[in-house]
Amino acid sequence: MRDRAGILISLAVLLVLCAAAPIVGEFWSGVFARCVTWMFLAISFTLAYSYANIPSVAQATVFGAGAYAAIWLAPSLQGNVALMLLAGTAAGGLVAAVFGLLLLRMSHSGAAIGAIIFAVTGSILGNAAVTFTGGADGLPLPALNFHFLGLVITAGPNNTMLVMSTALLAALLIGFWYVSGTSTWRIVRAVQQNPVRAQVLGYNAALFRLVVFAVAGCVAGLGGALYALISRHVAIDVVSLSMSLKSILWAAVGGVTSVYGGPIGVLVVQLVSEVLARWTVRVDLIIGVMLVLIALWLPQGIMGLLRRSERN
Amino acid sequence: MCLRPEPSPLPGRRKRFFAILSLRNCILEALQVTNLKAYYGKAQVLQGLNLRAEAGAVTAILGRNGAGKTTFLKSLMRLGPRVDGEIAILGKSTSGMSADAIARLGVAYMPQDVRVFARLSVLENIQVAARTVPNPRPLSEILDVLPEIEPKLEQPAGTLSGGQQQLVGIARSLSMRCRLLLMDEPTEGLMPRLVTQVGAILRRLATEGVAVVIVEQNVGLILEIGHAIHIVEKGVIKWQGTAEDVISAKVIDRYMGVNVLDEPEGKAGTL
Amino acid sequence: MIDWQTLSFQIVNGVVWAMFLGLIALGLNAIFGLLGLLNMAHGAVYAVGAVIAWYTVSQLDSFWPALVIAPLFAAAVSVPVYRFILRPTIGKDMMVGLVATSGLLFIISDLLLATFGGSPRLVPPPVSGAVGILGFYYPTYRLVAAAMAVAVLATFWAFLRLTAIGLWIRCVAQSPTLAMASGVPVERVYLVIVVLSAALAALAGVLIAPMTMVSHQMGLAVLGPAFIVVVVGGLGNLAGAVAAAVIMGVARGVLSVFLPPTYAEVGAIVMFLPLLLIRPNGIFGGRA
Amino acid sequence: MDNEVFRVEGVSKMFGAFQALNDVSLGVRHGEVLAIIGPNGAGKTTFVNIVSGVFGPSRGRVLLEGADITAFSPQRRTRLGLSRTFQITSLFGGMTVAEHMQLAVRGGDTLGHERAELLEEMGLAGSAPRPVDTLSHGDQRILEMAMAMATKPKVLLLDEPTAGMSVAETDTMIRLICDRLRGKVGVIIIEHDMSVVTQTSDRVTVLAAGAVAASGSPEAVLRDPLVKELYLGSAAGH
Amino acid sequence: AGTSGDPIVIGHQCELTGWDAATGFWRNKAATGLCDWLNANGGIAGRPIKLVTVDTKSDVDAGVNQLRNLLLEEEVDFVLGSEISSIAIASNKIANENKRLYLTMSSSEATTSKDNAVPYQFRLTTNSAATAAGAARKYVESVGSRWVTFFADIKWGQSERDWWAKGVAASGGEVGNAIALPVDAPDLLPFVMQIDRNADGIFIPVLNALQAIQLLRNSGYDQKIVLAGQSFSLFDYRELGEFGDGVFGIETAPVALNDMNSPDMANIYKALGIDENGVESASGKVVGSSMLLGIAQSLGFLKANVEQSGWKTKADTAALIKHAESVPSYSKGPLFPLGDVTMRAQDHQAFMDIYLLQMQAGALVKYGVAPKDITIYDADVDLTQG
Ligand SMILES: Nc1ncnc2c1ncn2[C@@H]1O[C@H](COP(=O)(O)OP(=O)(O)OP(=O)(O)O)[C@@H](O)[C@H]1O
Ligand SMILES: Nc1ncnc2c1ncn2[C@@H]1O[C@H](COP(=O)(O)OP(=O)(O)OP(=O)(O)O)[C@@H](O)[C@H]1O
Ligand SMILES: [Mg+2]
Ligand SMILES: [Mg+2]
Repeated sequence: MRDRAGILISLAVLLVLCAAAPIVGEFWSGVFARCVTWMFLAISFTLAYSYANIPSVAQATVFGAGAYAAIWLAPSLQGNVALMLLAGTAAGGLVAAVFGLLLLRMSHSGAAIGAIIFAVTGSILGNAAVTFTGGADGLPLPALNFHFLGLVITAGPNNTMLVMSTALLAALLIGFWYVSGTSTWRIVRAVQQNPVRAQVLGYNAALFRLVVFAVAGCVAGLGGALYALISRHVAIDVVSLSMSLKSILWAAVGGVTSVYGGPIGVLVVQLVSEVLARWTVRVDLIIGVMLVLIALWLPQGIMGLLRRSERN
Repeated sequence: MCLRPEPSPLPGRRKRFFAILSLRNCILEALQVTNLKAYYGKAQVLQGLNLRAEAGAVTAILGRNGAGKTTFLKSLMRLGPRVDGEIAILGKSTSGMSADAIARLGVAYMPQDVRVFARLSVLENIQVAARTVPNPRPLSEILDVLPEIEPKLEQPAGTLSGGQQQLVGIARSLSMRCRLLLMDEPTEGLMPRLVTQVGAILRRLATEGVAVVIVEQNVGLILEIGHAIHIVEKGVIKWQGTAEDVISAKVIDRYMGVNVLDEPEGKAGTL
Repeated sequence: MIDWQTLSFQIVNGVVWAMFLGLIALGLNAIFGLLGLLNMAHGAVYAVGAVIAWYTVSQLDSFWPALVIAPLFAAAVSVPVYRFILRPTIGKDMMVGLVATSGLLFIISDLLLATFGGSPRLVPPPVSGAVGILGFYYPTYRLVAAAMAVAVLATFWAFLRLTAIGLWIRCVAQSPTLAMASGVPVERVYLVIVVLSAALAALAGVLIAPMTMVSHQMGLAVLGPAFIVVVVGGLGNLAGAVAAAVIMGVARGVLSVFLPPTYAEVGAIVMFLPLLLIRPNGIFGGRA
Repeated sequence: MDNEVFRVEGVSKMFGAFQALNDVSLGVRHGEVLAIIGPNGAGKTTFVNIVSGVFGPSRGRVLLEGADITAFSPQRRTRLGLSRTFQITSLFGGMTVAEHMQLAVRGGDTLGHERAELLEEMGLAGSAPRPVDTLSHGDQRILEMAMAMATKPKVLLLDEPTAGMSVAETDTMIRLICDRLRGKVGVIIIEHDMSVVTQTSDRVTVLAAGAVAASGSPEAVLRDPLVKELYLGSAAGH
Repeated sequence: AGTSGDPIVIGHQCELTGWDAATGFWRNKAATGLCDWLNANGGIAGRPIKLVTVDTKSDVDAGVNQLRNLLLEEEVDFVLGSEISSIAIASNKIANENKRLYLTMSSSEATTSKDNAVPYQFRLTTNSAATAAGAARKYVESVGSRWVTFFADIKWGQSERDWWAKGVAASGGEVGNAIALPVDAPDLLPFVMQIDRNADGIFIPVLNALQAIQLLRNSGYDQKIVLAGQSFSLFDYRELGEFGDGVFGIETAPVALNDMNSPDMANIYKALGIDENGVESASGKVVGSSMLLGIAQSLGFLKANVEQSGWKTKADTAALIKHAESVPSYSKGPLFPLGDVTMRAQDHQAFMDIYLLQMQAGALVKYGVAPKDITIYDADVDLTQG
């Protein structure tokens, strides 16, 4: 069940981003870099929704956990980016594991609501606990000498960070591509389809779902840590429900049945908004129309288009 | 109880009786299907199927698994497959009609896959259908013929046993007081005693003037209650005739791949 | 030392506000339960209702016509929206509906900003004054509006009980195919529900307008609580949603007597987590 | 009773106030086929669900090879050699027949040829690459059976394996049970088709209203007047 | 007077949409109108001004991104910054890195204090600390000494609460209890009901102030109400109707011209199509005068410093800042219509008279003035050293 076209297209898109960055200038490469961090978030939602069977409306909260973890720990890690990313990943995985333990025991819609509760709670508390989170104003990334595997790097929306996060994303996607062809992944899909049946075949359905959800959390956490490094500022908005909804829209526009859809969804929505913003303030209106059209004509998202052309 | 039924068409006298009784019942030909083709995506499942069913008779359809029996009934209701061909129900062409409109023409359909509304109580399952027609069959009448469901009326249908759900499905179809009854394997999973009982119900419905179209695997039951028997293979009617013809022509042997009738303990033998 | 007066006020207010939340949840519930559609635009319709209330007051100098105008307007608009946007998403993955209704949310919110503007507005309560109950004074309008909400809820409940529609809604939600096979006019059920849901959301907007601030973004904040009570109460279960809303309102009030408001707010929501665990089908649904 | 691979003792199950099973005890020997028959709603599927761990009993114990597995999760039971099929087919939508078989043989592809053989024998070989939702009802049931067999069970619970199957497929099923299961593993088969019962089973237990009403050889049980009245109905006496 | 030469490009990071679109409306109107007016009146240093406005959508991510757009793509010379503190705090550092002058519109004192103050940022509008320091004294004097704060439980509300408490305490008053309003709470009544009825005055830094006032009055609270600084730009005061009578606000400018005695303001009103009562003819809305003043003074600051420091290109901005740090005050004039403005070099914060407004008989009128000297608080940074 490896989706060769999917991985090739998403890798090609990432490659194009990196190749284009030096040409299109600093602003756009910054835009790309931030988009790449959101791609982690979109992928994380797809994993949670399509493979752990948890419609997690709290992925941005997990993303935020990664971002805050990176910022909080940056001084004690002395700007070691690899460790910061690891911290973000671990924080995301941990938060997701805790959420997952509860969400797994709920019905499908129950889990969605459980996730909303987590997200709302996170944002109310995050807003109130200004000392820890900086509240709505947020926390800046401390000014440190950042280094990654011995290389000195500058945090911020620059080409280095773009290349680094793209490389990480590409590695993640290739890893996923590899895993999606293994027999273990077949079990994941089976559990997702019909957990009771899978159990009766001897598989621990709950465990599989929990692990997938925690991995999705790790992905979001990693994205969050990268976001912190690229934006150099994390505010509680990043943790908000509306950010989660955004990530769901990205995933859905790209195609929620394919992990490779997320990155494309992010790019399409964000770049269209970015370009539209130059012409009009009614960006939301146009994006709204675009979403409606996508729902009507590309119900499987952009990846569905690919699959359709493949079949013909 | 005789094993060999009388699969004779309705006697002329009774025909006239129904004609007098109600104008609506005067259409004898309840179902006329010509050159029916059905497709799932690109896969063609029905390859130009012709069939007619009369009011007052039990029209039975037999066939191996995957022959297209379910697809045929779904096509009649225009539920699921893409359909091509002529379908006239109670003298009316159904092209362009939606399934619910067809149902309200006086067609009751019991599907094979989803039989009940799982989270509705048994009573509600029956009422759902009853409330779509102007003149539903009263509950008491249904409980008279299917007393098994009475103690379960308030239970969510999804928690019933497989056989009980089957009965609820039958009860729901009955409640509509239809003129064309389409049943997809109504006795699947029923205990032998109930199989007989359901057979009797269907036969009684036929005598009341309903056109019964039944898809079955239980050959014995069909031989007992079927007036006209059709055998479907690979999406077309391969054979048709009466129950006597079935036995004399050894069609089961020929078309269904196994000889059941010679074997006293075969499927037919349970009846 | 518990301040009984505050406590009883909080409880009364929690119950009253729950009626409005219930009204909002009602349409959301029906659409979610029936079409499997997480209607993100529901809150926006509610905002439209409130905005219409404001315009009605400023143009006609009277609040009451809004109670008719807003639901009618929402109902009228919802018909083409259903035909061309919602209908095609039914039966597809939940995400498709989510994308479509999010699109609608963006469109409606942005149109509101473009026409109504970004400044919040006030609708003065059409009934002023306060009534003394249990030792405190309570705004009369809230009681009047709550009574109206209860009347609407009861009417809707009766409508569902007494007509076949109620039964049909529940059966269509479970299997549209079997419902059609049973002769249920599925398309019409869908349309009726979408129209009613929009009308009720707009009505809720009108009723709540004098108690809150009318702004182009007011619909966003109600979505979360509304979804929570819908699911906790049980999909397709009207009484459950109202009950969950009451629980939430009362819990928030009671907790706020003992905790700082922010923690009371959090507590009132987090409290539902265990409920979702032991009663996955809602308060009145089956146990796990 | 010494070589019983499987036994339940005093199992009861309440659904609210409704007693679906009442103190049921029975066992299966290695290689034996035990048929459970009984009226609709007698509690047969409930029994299978309790045995396979889908839900727990209100009272009683489930023993596999003498070990108490009452508290074990379904997956653990399967791993220990207790497999089942579902009365209402329960498959993984969107996945192919071949994938289903791969899932059923846990832990890799070593059993490749055996699996192919099984599919061949069950007439599903040609359908291997097809998504299961495009299979006909009968084929889906055969697949259920094939999957259960592929888990290499010591005890196999078949819940109405021939329901909805045509006579030819029923025949295949009977042959499968007789040739591949009987004498090799312990089988509990739930059936309403008496021809299947008489052709496959060594012993028959009748469950009525949640309790064991009769037990014995197929011939004896089917001749039992109580069984005739409750279950077979008037048509039985031919 | 005409203009000639290359235009000076001014970027405007503005809340055109999103939750803060209400104030964004006025900043956008002011920036557009005043740039046109400047262009018609000789521009800056004789050069025309080109205004590039971007929409932050009231969202940090989008706002920061749009700032980068202004800096990197549009290559603007100066930036009029966002009003939202989170956007402003994240943006000023980026502007600083890019060595572009950022005139913040945020009224959060944090923007110019220790961790956030940067050399390339100036603030030509007042902030919470200054308004609280100035206004609290006035209100304690005229209203009473017992206060209650009803605040939004977010960063902004919390800091308003703290500054108010400080200001009240400094003036011999006391803030009894402070009621937190959780974010997004739809119904304010339960929180309003917790307010102590024995207080003399209620200070309300909440975003839904309209609703809060209506509920307070409906629930029989007849205390004096003071809105947080610049709240009257968030909504049209006339919405309050009779509920509004007596409500106080703290602004940097009154609304009606006859409260200002400023021909310069009259000119600005005229240029923007606003009548003497502060109502914009085109939309019928009441002007957000503090927003307008903030933009005007920022442009005035630019004009003065560009012209005085001989600024030609971006490369001269550092010199412009050095120069600006040497200018202690800007005197009343076309773009400083309400009076002299003091610029504190240490934190680049301007101080100006604070107008205490009150709604009386359906109009928003001047109640008093807190002269700029009493609004000055201690700076905790010194940018002139860096
Ligand atoms: N949704 C579908 N998509 C593709 N093919 C399908 C679909 N449903 C059924 N088929 C195929 O159509 C053929 C006919 O199926 P159908 O269900 O009509 O058979 P049937 O005669 O009812 O069999 P059974 O006795 O097992 O119920 C089968 O080959 C089946 O695989
Ligand atoms: N969740 C439940 N709640 C209430 N009653 C239930 C529940 N599940 C099953 N029952 C009842 O328990 C009884 C036994 O059901 P079960 O499915 O075990 O019957 P069965 O013997 O398998 O019948 P069949 O032959 O029809 O499949 C039935 O009367 C059924 O209504
Ligand atoms: Mg079939
Ligand atoms: Mg059963």
